[in-house]
Amino acid sequence: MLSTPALLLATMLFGLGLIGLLSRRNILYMLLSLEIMLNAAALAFIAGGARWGQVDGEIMFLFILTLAAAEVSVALGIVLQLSYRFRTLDADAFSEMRG
Amino acid sequence: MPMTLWLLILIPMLAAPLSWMGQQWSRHAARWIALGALSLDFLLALVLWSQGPPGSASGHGSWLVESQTSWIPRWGISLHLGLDGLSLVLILLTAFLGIIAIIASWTDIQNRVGFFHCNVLLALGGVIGVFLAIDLILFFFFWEFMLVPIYLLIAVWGHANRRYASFKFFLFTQAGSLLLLVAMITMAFLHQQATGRPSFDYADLMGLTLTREMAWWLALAFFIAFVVKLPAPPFHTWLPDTYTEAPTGVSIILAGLLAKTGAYGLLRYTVPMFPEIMSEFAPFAMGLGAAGILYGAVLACSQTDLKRLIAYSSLSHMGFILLGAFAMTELALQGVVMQLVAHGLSTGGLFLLAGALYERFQTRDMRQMGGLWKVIPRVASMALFFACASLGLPGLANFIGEFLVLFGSYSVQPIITILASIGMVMAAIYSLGMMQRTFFGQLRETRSIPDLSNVAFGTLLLMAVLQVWLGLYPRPVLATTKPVVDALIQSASLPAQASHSVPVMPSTLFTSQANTP
Amino acid sequence: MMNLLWLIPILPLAGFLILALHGEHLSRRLVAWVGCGSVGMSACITALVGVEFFHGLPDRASYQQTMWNWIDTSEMTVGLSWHLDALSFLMVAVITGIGFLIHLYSTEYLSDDDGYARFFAYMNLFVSAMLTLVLADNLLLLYLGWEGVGLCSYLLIGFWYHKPEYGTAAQKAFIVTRIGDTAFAVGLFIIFTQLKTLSIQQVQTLAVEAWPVGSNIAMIVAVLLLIGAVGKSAQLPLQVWLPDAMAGPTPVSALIHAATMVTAGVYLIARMHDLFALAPLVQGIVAVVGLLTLLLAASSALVQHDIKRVLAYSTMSQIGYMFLALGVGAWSAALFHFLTHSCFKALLFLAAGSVIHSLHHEQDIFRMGGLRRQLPWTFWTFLIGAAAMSGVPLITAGFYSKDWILWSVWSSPLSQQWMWVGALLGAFLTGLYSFRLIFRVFFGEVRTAAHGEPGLAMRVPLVVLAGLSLSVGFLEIPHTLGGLSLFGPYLSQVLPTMEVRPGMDDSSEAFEQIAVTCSALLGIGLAAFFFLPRVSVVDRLVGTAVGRFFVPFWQGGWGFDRLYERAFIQPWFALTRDAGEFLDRGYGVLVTGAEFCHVRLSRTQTGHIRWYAATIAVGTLMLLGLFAL
Amino acid sequence: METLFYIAAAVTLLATLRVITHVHAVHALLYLVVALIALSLIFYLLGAEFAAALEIIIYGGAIMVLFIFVVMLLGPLAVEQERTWLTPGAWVGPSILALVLLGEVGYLIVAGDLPAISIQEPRQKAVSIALFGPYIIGVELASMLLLPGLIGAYHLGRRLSSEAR
Repeated sequence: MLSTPALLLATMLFGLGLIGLLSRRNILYMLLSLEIMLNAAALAFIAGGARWGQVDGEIMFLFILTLAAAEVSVALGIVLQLSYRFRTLDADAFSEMRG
Repeated sequence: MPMTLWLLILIPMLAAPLSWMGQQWSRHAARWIALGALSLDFLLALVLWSQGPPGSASGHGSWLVESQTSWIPRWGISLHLGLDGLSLVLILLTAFLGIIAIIASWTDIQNRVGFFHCNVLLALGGVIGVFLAIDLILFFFFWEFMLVPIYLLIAVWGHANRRYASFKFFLFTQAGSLLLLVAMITMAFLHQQATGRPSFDYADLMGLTLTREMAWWLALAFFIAFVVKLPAPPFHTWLPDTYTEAPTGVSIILAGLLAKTGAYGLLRYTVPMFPEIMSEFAPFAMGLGAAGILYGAVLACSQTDLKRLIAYSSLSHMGFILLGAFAMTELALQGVVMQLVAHGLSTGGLFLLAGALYERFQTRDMRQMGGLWKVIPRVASMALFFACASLGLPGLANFIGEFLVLFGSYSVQPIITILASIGMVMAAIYSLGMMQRTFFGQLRETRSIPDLSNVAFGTLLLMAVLQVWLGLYPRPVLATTKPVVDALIQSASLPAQASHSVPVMPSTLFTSQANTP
Repeated sequence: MMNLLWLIPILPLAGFLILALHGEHLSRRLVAWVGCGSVGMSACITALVGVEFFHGLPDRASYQQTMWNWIDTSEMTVGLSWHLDALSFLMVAVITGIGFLIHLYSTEYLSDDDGYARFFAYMNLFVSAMLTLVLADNLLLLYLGWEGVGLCSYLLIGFWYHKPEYGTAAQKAFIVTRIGDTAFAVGLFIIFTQLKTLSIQQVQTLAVEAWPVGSNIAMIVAVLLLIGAVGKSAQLPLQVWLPDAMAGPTPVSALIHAATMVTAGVYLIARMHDLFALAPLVQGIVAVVGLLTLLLAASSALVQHDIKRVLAYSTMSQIGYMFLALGVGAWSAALFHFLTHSCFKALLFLAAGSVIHSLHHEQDIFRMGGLRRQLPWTFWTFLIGAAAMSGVPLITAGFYSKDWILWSVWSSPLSQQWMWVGALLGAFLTGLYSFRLIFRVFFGEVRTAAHGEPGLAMRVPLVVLAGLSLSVGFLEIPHTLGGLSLFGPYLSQVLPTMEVRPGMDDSSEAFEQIAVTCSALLGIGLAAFFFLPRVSVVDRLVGTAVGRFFVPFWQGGWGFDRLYERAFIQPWFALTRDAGEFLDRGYGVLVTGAEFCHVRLSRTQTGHIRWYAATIAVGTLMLLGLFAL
Repeated sequence: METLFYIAAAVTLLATLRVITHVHAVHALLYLVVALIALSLIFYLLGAEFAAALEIIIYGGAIMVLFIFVVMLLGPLAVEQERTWLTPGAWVGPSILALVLLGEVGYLIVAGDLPAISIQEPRQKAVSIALFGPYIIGVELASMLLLPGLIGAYHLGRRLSSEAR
């Protein structure tokens, strides 16, 4: 069965995404890393679905897809706003919400 | 017939957005809509009052009118409303004081009129819901529902220090609500433990058997949650700020109605649900009541701000309610109900007058007033009347309430009752001090100031007539609530249906789900 | 006729309602008509009821009428019910009769006052409340009247509200009496808890059955009722409010603070006589309180400057006599003195009012003098009043009533000899201060010019009351002087007759009467010696060391005001001044704590998105670690 | 078949690694597209052929196109990178990885050893039935999520244009 290596792959992808998210300062890259992590999660679901022969994994994938679509559209809008206002994509430059 | 109960709640709630929209049509449309809705409610309640057989003896769970619809059956939650004498009297009071509050706001509120009345109607709808709901979750829904509009009413239309006051109000009442929620859910779980079916229904939970320790904690939570709203020391510190900073109409609602929801909760839930605990707890609660009477009176004497004085006097009056509710004698409980109504009328009248003075002088500081009887005799004479009501002059409704409470409490706790009676002297000191500083003495004002308008005067006169009527002929109220009072006493005298036979251990509270059908 | 009883208290109430709601729009004439008319009609109905009452006297000692059930619960049923018997009829007659005369007097006395309608409204309300008090069938209704008259007293003392000190006096009166009222209320709680009823008749019968003589419960209840009575009747130690209460218009002082309200305490004790009989110790306290007040007030009256304060202290003193009589069990004598006192004290106040009226509100007797010729009507009526108060023998009513009291004190098994001596001293002092007033005000040189005698509306009440002050005494003539006893038998339907101590015969009664007569005449004579000559002997007396100590002491009413100021009022003000919300400070600690945490925790909110992401990751790792472990 | 999986997994990992390490946005995006395509192959191998198709169409197509648009809109910020975009070296990495994938797909088609076919067509039907059966609330929630996404994107984008003017 492929599910175990698939789950391993998902973990690795997720880790890579996390590394990207934490290490990159460019907000665009952070979004890309998020996409990677979402995909990793989706892969885990698909693998799980395949392992048990259930359709739920695929359905979860569909939901993740929808989520990603919504997330990306809003997030990219925010990125545009930020770049317009601050003239930079450096995530560390935005700290307006500091407590 | 059961639908009328929903109508009572829905009329103000549905009129609320209407009155918001009404603002666009004309300045007064919002006010008229609100007034119409509340009058309709009042009439409806009157009809119920005239139909209901108040004399018929009824225990708990037998209501004059009842309406039950399934809502979330899996968790034992239903849309369950019930009307008995107590809630009927309080609903009448709610609609009446609501009308008064809207009249009081007629000239007072000039900005965002529609939104104001929308909030008032929502809050009153919530209050009526609280008085009607006998499913705990539904009760909690209304309990929380009324808070938000009230918060907005204070925060948007209040006086200078409104933000502080509204926050304080919200935090205190929310903390109380939290306790209530936890206790309710615990009870529902315990019900599931005992019968295999969770239930939030009043009648079901009444019959619940509890271990002593568990019952203590639950009773304490129910007690504190309602006492915060009542309020009594040491949970009262939100009261003076809130009452003072709120606009006139809202002060009337706060003192006249919101405080009553606390008292209603004590009478409806705390006392009958935990009769054994409450009988042990009674001396403490009555002591708290007496402390509230004295503490409020002493502080009322030291105020220079007119509304603050009234607020503390209100605290003092609420002490009688606590005192009476835990005395658990027929007289004391009858007195509590009477005091609920009477305090609504007297404090409402005083707040109305304080509002009238503020409108004329832009101040609530009594040091800047004096000798006003000469310029505004109508305000002054009405203030005299309500000051007398507030100090418990016989022949007025407050007297009946306070004296019945004291008569009823004396046989249970003589010392505490005597201490509470000292509050009568203090009431005289602060009431007359208020009259002296405001209306008697040297006149400072030289401008000519308009006296009360005919509408305002008529309103106050109506309240005064009600005070006298109930003070000399309290039978309508007493007879309506008699079955409720009888049932309360019965529940207190029966030691909770042989409670210790099947104890539910608290340790198994959150674990076992196995016996779910 | 009897069923018109309810109209007696209701008519003045109706008058009050008309005047209070619509008084400002009525003409003065109409106001006067309504104000006097309502009380007058009450008086007429009282007369009608009286006729029937006396007709049915032998078989029907009382009459009950219930308007409706006031409080109606299964535990407590209290009706708005009237109860007419000999005692209450006496009170009603005095209240409506003298009340009407004083109302009539007021129509002229206050004719140029702004608050004309307000005044009559309050007065009508007072009469209504007072009638409720005396006609009440149960203690709760009595309490209604009790508080009602207190309120009216407050309102009328502070009638001229623009003067702050009047307002203070009014508040003082209300609050001090309220202290008594509260004790009274607690007494009611105990009575109800013990006996399950508040009806006066039932309470008395049940108390006699349930409580043995001298039992603790009876004593406690009696003491509490006594405190209530003491507050209302301005007796020790709650007497301080009455002299200040003279701030009100003079008719008010006449009606409320002389004739009617201040005697409510006497009425209460007489009403509850069975209860007091169960507590002999408390009854003794009643006598002692009366005696002390009598002496305190009489000595204070000697040195006052304000004509009305003199009369106020004299009122306290005379009520002291009544308490003394009650204390020794001479119930009827106390009420007889109440009757005569109402007449002559109302007369004295009204005559004093007439003086004040003609002198443009001058009340200091040291600025008066020689008014005898300028105000003959006033002089003669005042003289009759003063004579009656001093107890000038044979012709005045005061003599008969005071003599009866002193004889009772002399002969009662409950009294002690020193009480009688004290009372005798009081009689002497009464003569002294009464005629000090007469000689200061009406004799000597003219100091302030009067602007003429009052009109008819003021003169008629003066004359009628003067006639009564001379004549009512003949209702009860001691048998040493002929023996006509109407009053005693009349009241004996309600109140027990006093038993005379063994060994009392006519000769001792005659001796006692001569002693009383002599002491009164001695007082009058001394007054003439002191105050009639131009160069006063008194000034020299006052100048001595003894005088320098006693005069200020007496002027301040034996220093009670100062004592209370120090002991209660200043601590109270200190308490209320500093009474911040100390409970709120407890919540302040919570708030400070929350702020402390807020400042520190909000540092974690760096605003950097990568920081948040990292903390989420770390949190997740920790959770996973937890599961792994 | 397992070999195919491991190759695709290696491609995915390599491409992902490049995504997070690359300095140029467009390059990174290209690598991400490759990674997504590789992932869709893995989905296919796991028997979720519908998911694989969606992965390419929506993820690799629609979402990545959005990214590209944004990078283009961010022009001024990316202008100094523009020149380096077009260097042929940039294409080498993604191209190689893509070719590997192409080879795999070609092998799958040629070899005819298609695991998805063995899992018969009712699978898709089952997904649909489950989706609109027990998961109907999830579908509703997803639609509710998409609506604010739409509004948010519209709002944020419009503000930019109006302010830019």
